Amino acid sequence: MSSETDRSTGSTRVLGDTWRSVDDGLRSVGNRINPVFQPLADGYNRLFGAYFGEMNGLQFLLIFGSLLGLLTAPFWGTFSLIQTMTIACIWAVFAMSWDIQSGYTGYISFGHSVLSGVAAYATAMLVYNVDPEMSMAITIPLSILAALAVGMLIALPTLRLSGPYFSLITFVAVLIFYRMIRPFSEYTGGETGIQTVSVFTYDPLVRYYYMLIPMLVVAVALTFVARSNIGLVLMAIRENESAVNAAGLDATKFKLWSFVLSSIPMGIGGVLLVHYYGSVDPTTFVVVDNSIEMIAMAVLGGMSSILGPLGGAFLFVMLEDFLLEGLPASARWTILWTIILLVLVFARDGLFRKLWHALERYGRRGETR
Amino acid sequence: MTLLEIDSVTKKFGGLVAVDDVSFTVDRGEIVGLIGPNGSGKSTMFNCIMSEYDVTGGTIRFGGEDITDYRTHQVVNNGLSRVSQESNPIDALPVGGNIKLFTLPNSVVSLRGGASEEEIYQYAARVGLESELQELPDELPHADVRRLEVAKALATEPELLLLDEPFAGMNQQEIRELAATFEEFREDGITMVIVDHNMGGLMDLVDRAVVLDNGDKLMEGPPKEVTTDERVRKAYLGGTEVP
Amino acid sequence: MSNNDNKGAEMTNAGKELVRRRTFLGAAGVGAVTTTLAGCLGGIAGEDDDIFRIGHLAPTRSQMGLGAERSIEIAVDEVNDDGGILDQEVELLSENTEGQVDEGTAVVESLVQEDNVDLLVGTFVSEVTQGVMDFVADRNVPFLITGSADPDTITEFHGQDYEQYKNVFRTGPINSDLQAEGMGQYAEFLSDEHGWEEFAILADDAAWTGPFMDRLPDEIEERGFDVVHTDTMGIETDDFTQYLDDVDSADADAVFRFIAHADSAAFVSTWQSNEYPFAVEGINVPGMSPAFWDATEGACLYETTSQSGAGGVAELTDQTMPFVEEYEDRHADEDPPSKPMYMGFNSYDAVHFYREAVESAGTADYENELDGIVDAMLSTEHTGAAGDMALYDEDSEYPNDLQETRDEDDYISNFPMTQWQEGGEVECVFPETDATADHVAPEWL
Amino acid sequence: MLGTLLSILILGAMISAVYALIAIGFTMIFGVGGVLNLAHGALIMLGAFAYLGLTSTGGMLSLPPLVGFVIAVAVSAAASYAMYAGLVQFIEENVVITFLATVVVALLATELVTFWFGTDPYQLVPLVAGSIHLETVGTRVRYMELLGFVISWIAIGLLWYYVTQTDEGRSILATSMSERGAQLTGVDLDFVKSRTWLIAGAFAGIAGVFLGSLLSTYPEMWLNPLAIAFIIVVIGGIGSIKGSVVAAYLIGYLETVTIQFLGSSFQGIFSLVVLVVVLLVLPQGLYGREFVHE
Repeated sequence: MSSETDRSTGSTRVLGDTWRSVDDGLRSVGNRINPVFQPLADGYNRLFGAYFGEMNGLQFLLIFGSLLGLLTAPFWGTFSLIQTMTIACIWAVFAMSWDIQSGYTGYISFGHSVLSGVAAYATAMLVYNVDPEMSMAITIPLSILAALAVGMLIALPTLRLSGPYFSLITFVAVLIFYRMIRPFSEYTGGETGIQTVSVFTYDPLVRYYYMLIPMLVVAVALTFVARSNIGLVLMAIRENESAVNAAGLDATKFKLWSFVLSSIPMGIGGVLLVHYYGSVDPTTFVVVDNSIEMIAMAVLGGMSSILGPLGGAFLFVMLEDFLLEGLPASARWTILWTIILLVLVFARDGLFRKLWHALERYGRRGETR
Repeated sequence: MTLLEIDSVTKKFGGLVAVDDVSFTVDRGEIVGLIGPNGSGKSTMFNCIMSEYDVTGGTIRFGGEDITDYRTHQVVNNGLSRVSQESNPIDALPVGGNIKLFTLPNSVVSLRGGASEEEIYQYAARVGLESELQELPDELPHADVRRLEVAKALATEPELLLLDEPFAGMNQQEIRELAATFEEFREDGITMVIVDHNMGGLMDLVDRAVVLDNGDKLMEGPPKEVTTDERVRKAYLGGTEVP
Repeated sequence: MSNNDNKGAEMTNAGKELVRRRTFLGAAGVGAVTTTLAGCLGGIAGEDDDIFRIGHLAPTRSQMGLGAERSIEIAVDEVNDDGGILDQEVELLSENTEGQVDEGTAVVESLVQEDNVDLLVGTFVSEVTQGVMDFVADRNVPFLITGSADPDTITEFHGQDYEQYKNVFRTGPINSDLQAEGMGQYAEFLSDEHGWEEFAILADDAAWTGPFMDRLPDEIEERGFDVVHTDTMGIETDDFTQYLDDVDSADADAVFRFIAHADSAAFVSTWQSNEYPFAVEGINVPGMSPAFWDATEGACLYETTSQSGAGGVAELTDQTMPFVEEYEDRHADEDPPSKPMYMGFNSYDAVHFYREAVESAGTADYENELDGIVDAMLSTEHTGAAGDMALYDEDSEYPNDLQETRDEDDYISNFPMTQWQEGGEVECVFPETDATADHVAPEWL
Repeated sequence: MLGTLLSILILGAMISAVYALIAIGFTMIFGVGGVLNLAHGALIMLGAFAYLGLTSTGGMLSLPPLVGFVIAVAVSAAASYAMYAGLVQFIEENVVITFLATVVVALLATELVTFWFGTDPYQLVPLVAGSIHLETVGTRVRYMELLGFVISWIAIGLLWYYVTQTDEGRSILATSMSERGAQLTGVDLDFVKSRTWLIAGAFAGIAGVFLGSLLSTYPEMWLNPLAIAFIIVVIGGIGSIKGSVVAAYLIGYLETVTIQFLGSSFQGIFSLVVLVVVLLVLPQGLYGREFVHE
């Protein structure tokens, strides 16, 4: 350990120089690419800038390049990449939904897997207990509504609690939900769950788009909200809740609203997940690990930025199921958690926010601006 | 015409009585000083008016309306705003954004409401911050941060402004400028209550002063009367502060 | 002490490389795009080369799963040494399900759709098994269950729609309904041996123990003994004193406990250090591990569990010992388990069983000749390492499920009982035809 | 019936003392630093596995249990201190980040232990073997349980003496009342925090060895105790040592009674419901204001 530290201090200067030359190199590349896309970015900014924020050419390239990549993935990706990305889409929905509530308001919820779990269980239990032939046109809205209702049930009593208590009680909400599944196994299927839910499709190509499209819709909708006054107020609640009240804004109402904004897409994600697997069970859908993974994804990408958690989710799932796939499970998770810890300590704004700001820097012309 | 009426307000913390049966009124257009030594209950009184604390007893009326049980944001939307002792801007937002937050409508579906850039410029201009709109709060000098607090309060379009130690930490020059700003506010029709434990500078500005000591109202009257009053002198001398 | 690194993983990855390099549309896509329009994805097997691929599914972080993975490697090597399956070389793709539905589903999909496996073997946890059933049934890939014993896996699927699930078989272990009957017979044996007549039952509050809770009391009582106490133990339970006190106050001679979660070590150590005056019998999944003696510091002395393969200590058939010895040779100095464990026996047997079946059917082309394969499966009789194997047919109560074997006393013999005895030895104690030692009552009784 | 009640009383008393130990460590760290330390659970596991590695008869060292116990406690205490000195003190100004970092550390530790020891459970060599059969009550008490009870109470007693009777300890208490106030009166905050993390770690180590012996030892063994510690701490009032002890017994008995009378499938639910009720009616917990002076 110590020798490593010595070496790193000894080489700090060298590293600094290397970094500076890399930085310069990137800047010159950025300066060359940025103008190419700047006209497109300008066009975008004129049309949508007011609603989603403005961007420079490089940022435009990142966003629309990624979008293009996502939409065309089946034409260039391998099978397992697509499979991984399909799952990543669902997790991205969760991470973004978590973010609009916890990331923005700073009230860290450990209970979001309850919301997706409730939606999934609502679908499965309707099919299992009420009518096996019930149409998705009925089960899907009802399930999202169930997530919303439970979201309110959690939010109403807890949001007046201060931060740590809020986190603890949302954590407890997961435990309660998890532990209630067993005593009521007649309806919930107990720990083996319910397998009678239909899947959207087994065709991996079609299924990919089934997950991708709702994810993009959620991303656009939440970005739109986050870039509006609502996002501003939610962020202000995190920074200084009493200032929000002093501004004549009902912080409690806004916190509650953030739960609404979060519960609905969580419900959508839960429905996607249940029709992905065609089954529910407590370990896949409810356990607190799921909530923690959502948080990890948001942290990785950058909390309170919506698109950060989206990127974080893809990075996280990609690392877990694709890039580190060959490693034994505990080594894989060790690496993943180490990365998350490093991001928390050294890049707490998240990797994608860092990237975003870097693109902004590299897009600028030399020292002149 | 009475704008704010404090009627027998009492606030206890456990066994400690911070404000004890205090009554006074503020008329429309007035500037009232709320003075007293440290710990005399001035800030507690402000907190009670703004509903940061629930009162233990008594009533607070504003424009004839009983606002005692209102929550903070309701009090604000009723036309009361407060500049608190500590500056607490949101560091992630520039000055303009900090002001904008205070102009937003209290509605969860209003996505694009709030003041226009022009209006925000105006609020900033009234306290002399118009050229710092893009700055982040932690890059500003102390006096500008205090000005930002005033601009924020102003942005809620208050009828009555509660100013808690607005001059704290400022030099003479800055105090004079800020006092002039307050005079302008008065001309714009804003009523003000100013808390300060330092009587000196305040007395030129206020029409009337209410003196608190140890949670009790000691007296009220025009500045000249207050500064010469024996009880007031004793309260200050008995405490740690000298006027 | 890591139990993760092993040759199997390397082999698996090398095998996969071949297929994985193709892009998504290249591998599944041409089929996918065209058949998307038709609304269902047709098969993509059969297009491939001369390699017979087997996908194995197990939670390989646990000893049970690792033992199974090592065991099927042995089976595949043996088959390859003997000319492969239908003259095709066999390649094993071993995947870790983590015992979780999400992992299980993901690996099954890529095995079927990307790697085009010709056979699936494994799954230990019932949720995982049932979670992948619909997909596997949809794709018609033959699937041999070797780990989970829940009868619902057959009755709730094949029982409802045989045609849909006919490609799914369980070649081991016998399902828990049958295991419950075997346990009743074991009670009779205990009574003969020690004169015990009053039994208690404690079970995990979990689906897999359902058949025991439902059937075992009747099995015991119709043999003329008493069930003096039954209770379920919460899955969150970690302190067993109360449960054991209750058994004690009911004056039971022995308790049948059915326990699979990690805290079973605490159960046995509480029992042993308090010297409760009754024997501990039944099923203890962690107790099947050869390392359980060390892990419990010997507290498991006298406890029993039933398991396919009898822990590899008894010569159940002439296949048993060669397999166990091969396993021990290969993994002598490696991480536990030092013996195959029950899923290992079943996964090993599954490969040989399937080979025998398809060779008699003359085809492994499940795309076009599934019925032929199913018929061959149902008529195959095979001597495996864990016992003689044959499957129930379509019209029986448990279609496609492994039949129990019975000895001359009519005792079910392919789910034998083992006991931890003095010095940390595992001995097979029941049925007597296979026993390697007498059942020993705790010395404090 | 009387026997059942007595056995509930006895069994509940034993294990609750150990849970109190966990809760106290958790609550002290929150008290002095405002840190919700979710890695506290990992220290329990660490204590148990350190003891396992040092004393297991099949292991390399096979130290005498008592020696192993002392070293295991020291290891937990050191790890706890390292957590503070190596990580928490650099990020503690941001509550959310710290909170999340401790979660990640806990998960990381679990994976590392899994990597070395696997997921299967171990049983520890008991410090003292054997048990007492209380025939009239109809239960048995293992000497280990008795020892756990005694040692836990000794530890709690020593802590109580330390924070109320010694200057050093009083500075911890003062800090948990008001960090600013303590600083003004010349308390060395860094010292106080290091000391608190050390004590909390040692307590977790003790609890780990006893839980690992009485229950079982596996990488995720800390999840339930931590959840119980949460409940205890919230009911007792975050930051209150007295609250933790009282709530530990409350929850301990509640759990025992639930299993006895409602059956095991409701285990763990009833205490959660009580927790929710307490939070809604009494958000500060039973003794939450003990240290708070308005």
